[in-house]
Amino acid sequence: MISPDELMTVTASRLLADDRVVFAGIGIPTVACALAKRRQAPDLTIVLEGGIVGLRLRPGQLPDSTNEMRAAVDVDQLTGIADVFLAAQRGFFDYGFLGCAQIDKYGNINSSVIGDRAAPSVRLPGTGGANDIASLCTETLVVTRHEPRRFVERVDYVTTPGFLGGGDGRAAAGLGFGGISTVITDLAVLDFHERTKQMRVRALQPGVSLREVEKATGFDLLVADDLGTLPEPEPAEIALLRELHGTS
Amino acid sequence: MISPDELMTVTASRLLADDRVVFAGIGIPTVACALAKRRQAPDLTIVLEGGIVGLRLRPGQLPDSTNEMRAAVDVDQLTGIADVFLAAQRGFFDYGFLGCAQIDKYGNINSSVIGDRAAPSVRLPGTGGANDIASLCTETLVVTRHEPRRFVERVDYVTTPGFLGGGDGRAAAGLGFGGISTVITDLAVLDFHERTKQMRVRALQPGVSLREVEKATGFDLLVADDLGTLPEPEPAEIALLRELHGTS
Amino acid sequence: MSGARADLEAHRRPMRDKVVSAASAVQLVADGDHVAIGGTNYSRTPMALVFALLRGKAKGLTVSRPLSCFEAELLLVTGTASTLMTSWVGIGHGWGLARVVRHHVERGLAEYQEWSHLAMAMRYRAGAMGVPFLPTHTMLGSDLALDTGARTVECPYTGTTLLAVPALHPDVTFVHVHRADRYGNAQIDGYPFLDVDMVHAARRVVLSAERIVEPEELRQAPRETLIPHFAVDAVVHAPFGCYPHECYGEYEADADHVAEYMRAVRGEGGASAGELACDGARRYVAEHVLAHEDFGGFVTSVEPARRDSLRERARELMPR
Amino acid sequence: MSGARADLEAHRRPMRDKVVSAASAVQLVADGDHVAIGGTNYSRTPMALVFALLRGKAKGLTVSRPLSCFEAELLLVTGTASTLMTSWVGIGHGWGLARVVRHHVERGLAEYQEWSHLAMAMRYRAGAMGVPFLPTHTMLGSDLALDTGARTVECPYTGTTLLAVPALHPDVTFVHVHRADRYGNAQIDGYPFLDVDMVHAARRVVLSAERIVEPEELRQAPRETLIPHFAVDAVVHAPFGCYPHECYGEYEADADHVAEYMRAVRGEGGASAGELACDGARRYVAEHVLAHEDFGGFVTSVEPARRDSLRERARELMPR
Repeated sequence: MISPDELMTVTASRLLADDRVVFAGIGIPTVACALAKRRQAPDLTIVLEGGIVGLRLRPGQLPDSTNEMRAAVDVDQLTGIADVFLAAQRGFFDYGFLGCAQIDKYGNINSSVIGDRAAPSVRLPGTGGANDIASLCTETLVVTRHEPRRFVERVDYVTTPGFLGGGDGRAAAGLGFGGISTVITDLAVLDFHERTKQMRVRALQPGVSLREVEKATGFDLLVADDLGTLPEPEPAEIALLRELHGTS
Repeated sequence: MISPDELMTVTASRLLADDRVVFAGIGIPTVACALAKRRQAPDLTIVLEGGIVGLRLRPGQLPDSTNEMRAAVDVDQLTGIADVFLAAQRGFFDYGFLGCAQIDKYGNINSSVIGDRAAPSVRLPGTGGANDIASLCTETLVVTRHEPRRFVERVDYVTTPGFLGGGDGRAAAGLGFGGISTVITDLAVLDFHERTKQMRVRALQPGVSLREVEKATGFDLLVADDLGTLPEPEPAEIALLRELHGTS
Repeated sequence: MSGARADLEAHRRPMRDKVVSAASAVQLVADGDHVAIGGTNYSRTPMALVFALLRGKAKGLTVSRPLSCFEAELLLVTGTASTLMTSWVGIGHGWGLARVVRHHVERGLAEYQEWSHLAMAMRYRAGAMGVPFLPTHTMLGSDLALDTGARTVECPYTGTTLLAVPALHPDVTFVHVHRADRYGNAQIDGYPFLDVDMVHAARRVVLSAERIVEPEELRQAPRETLIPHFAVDAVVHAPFGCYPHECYGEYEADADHVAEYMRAVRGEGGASAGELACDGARRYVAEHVLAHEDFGGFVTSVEPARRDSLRERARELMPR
Repeated sequence: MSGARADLEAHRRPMRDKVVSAASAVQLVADGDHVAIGGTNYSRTPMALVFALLRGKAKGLTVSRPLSCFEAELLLVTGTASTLMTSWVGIGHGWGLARVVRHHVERGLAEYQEWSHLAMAMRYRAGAMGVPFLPTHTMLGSDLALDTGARTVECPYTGTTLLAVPALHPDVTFVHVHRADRYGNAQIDGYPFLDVDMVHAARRVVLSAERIVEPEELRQAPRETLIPHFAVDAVVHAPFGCYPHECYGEYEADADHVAEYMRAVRGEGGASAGELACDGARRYVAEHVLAHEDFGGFVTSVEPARRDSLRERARELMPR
């Protein structure tokens, strides 16, 4: 039985090309990168915000934080927090790769506040480096469970800029590069319309209908003309994933 | 026989109080600091622009550059060039300490060009970190031979700001702190008038007359009301100095 | 001249023996001060100093930390802090949301100032560099920029709009280091985090150190000395000084201890859940902070075998 | 998007074997390019790469270096460079003025752009940080500010006027390192100078290295790795690669060799002194650069005993 998280992880890992540099958040993003390195992208370089360049995950010893000792074993470089973010700002990193609590139709992410910002109904953990990663990397991937409470018309709070109000909203705000390119969920892979920057379903997870995706989304989705279906995860991918987690 | 350079070095070294941090240029400034550490200022911390904090000169092994290996032996910290200058900018350093080729009545220093800047008659080595040291340290000492060609009404080129046009010229240019406090020569010690910032003779080297100082200066000097005479260098100071140079 | 520079020019910290107790060091903190806490999340947190602060008198502090962990909860629940400035707060990624922080922020009992991680870094760096702001391409267009009141600046050469991150000068910075001499020269192994900028930016600096060593030992590897004595006011000897958090190469975080804290704050039951969480955090402070005379007492209360195993795990990870 | 960022996004440098000869590496330099040279004065100068550049075809370069030494003279006299950007140029403090540079600048044969040392540092750093400028309190009010055309910027919070140092993005940066792997991950011992910023700011980067080591060796001390592979285009194996300059912990500068250069350029006699100096520098290039097939040939031409003694002096200075 493949779990939704496993499905998303495998789907995401396949989108990472070899030879690139990815600035990854902890959790599914990091594990998807590690899986990609064991498959099509052996020379993918993983960067963590704690100051790691060239992360090498060891099966069963996954770090819980981008800043801890376990993440620093057998890496290419161990440098400062500012250094890795400034390298992103310079333009060295192909991919940002994030999870999220809430995302809207223009790819804006909320990791801060549910409800009224002055008197929040839930105070979430906050941006960490997510705002910076999505502001500064060449493109940013987002992975998250597909639920109506997560996919909303307009996020309660723009912690991390996607395309802001859509169109050229990003450039207008002074964000002269980057943007959210792809959202990976347990139901689909989505991207953004070239001009309007509205979220669009590109491909469905195996056995998932468009109707199911639409029902799990709190706003009207665009649908790609050539809407496809994603291939099933291979047993080898699932096996590697479970080995990484130390649960195989 | 005490040489003019030895005389200046001893005079300068006596002006350095204990427990301070001094950002020193190579040559007489560095040696004067090392001498001060062996006398009244054992806990003086010497900073060099190459990235050294806590220089400890070894007799007979004086470095020729602020950036070389010899300067890095037995130091407190070896860091980057930017780091030491930024620490100066933050305000950590009590003294800057420089030599100079040409200085004017407002303490501006020329290390760049003699003659017309577009077609110089002599292209000098340039500022190095001198501009930064005199812009950023809490106060800056200058040591130089007292000759009319060095002490000019107006330097050909302001490489390093003293008090610019005098008065509050420094603040007007955006230099909100620091300034040249003292000029040490083989003929005298000089400072600057509190308000006009014109150079003023404070004390004469032993056996030197005010007339001699004035003759060696290419502009009209102010004279302190309580013009004093400096004490002779002590034999112990000269001996230490020669030991440092490896010539004792 | 900026106030922070004027303060520094009037406050020199020469080569003196600066070794004091944590209780004495935290007296540098006055009510309402801004205290910056080094490390991030559960890594190299200067916990011995935080515990001394909890034991001390200062109240109503603004506490800044790049990524915050349960120390933020203890500071809030005791009234030691009333404002958090951070990019993130959680009890480790595996341990769940910060319930006490949630309660304080959601009820308006504390102020929460959220900057992005890079913006936090640039705030300390601007302070460390002695400039009033630094330009950056981050945080633009987001609600973080709106809520923090961050302003923009135009490049005088290209006309590009950048976010101007304002310099931060903490009143007091706490940092835990691996090795310090009595003058405050200090070396950090592994992740440097934002600690060096945080030290240079601050008005007063307290270091806790796993080991106090002779100055000559540090001078054997001067490039590893990241903090110079002239930036440091006080040095506190604090072996195991990040516990229950980790110290790179020395010991791993004690997940069991933090899980115990998480159980204590896991008050269930609707409206009162936040209050129950606060009660749990207060019990934690009573039991693990106030019940001991000092941090050494707290460390000693942890079974030696458990401490040994945390050290051993760190040694296994770091072959050198 | 800035041109330098667009260039970088279109020019990725993955983990490939990047080890090439110096002759091949300097083909990255085109006529009129801006080449930044690492190290300062006579310390850790990437001389093997400079010599390869002198042997190559590129002409009319702008060469930037924080503090420059006699390599600037060789670059000017051969027409390789026509503009120097630096804070200082001299042949070591003990060795006198740079006569060939003087001749070129005084006669209007070369352009000289003088920035303060910190301004040079901030120019590379702004480039490395990906921002178009950085604010600083230095160079204000001086003729350096006037002649460089440096502009000011006002802090949007305090109203303070600061000098805005414009970002510098060298077309090619040359840096000499102690250890590099074949991918371009690299470690530097001792003074880091401005090299790391110079590398991150540049469009193309060539490293020369005393030693090419296995990636696994560098990974044993990842905090010492100051340059990551993704910033590097080419790696050149160049033992003794700074000679006659010094390489920290490896060998001291060869004062006798530099004195020989100084004798060659010490043309006396009024108006023709500059021309005589240039003739001397040309003879130096003919004898020490062009007469050898590569830098290895030059190094081999130095008596082994002399090289050994330079190494020994370095070892004596650095006990570890």
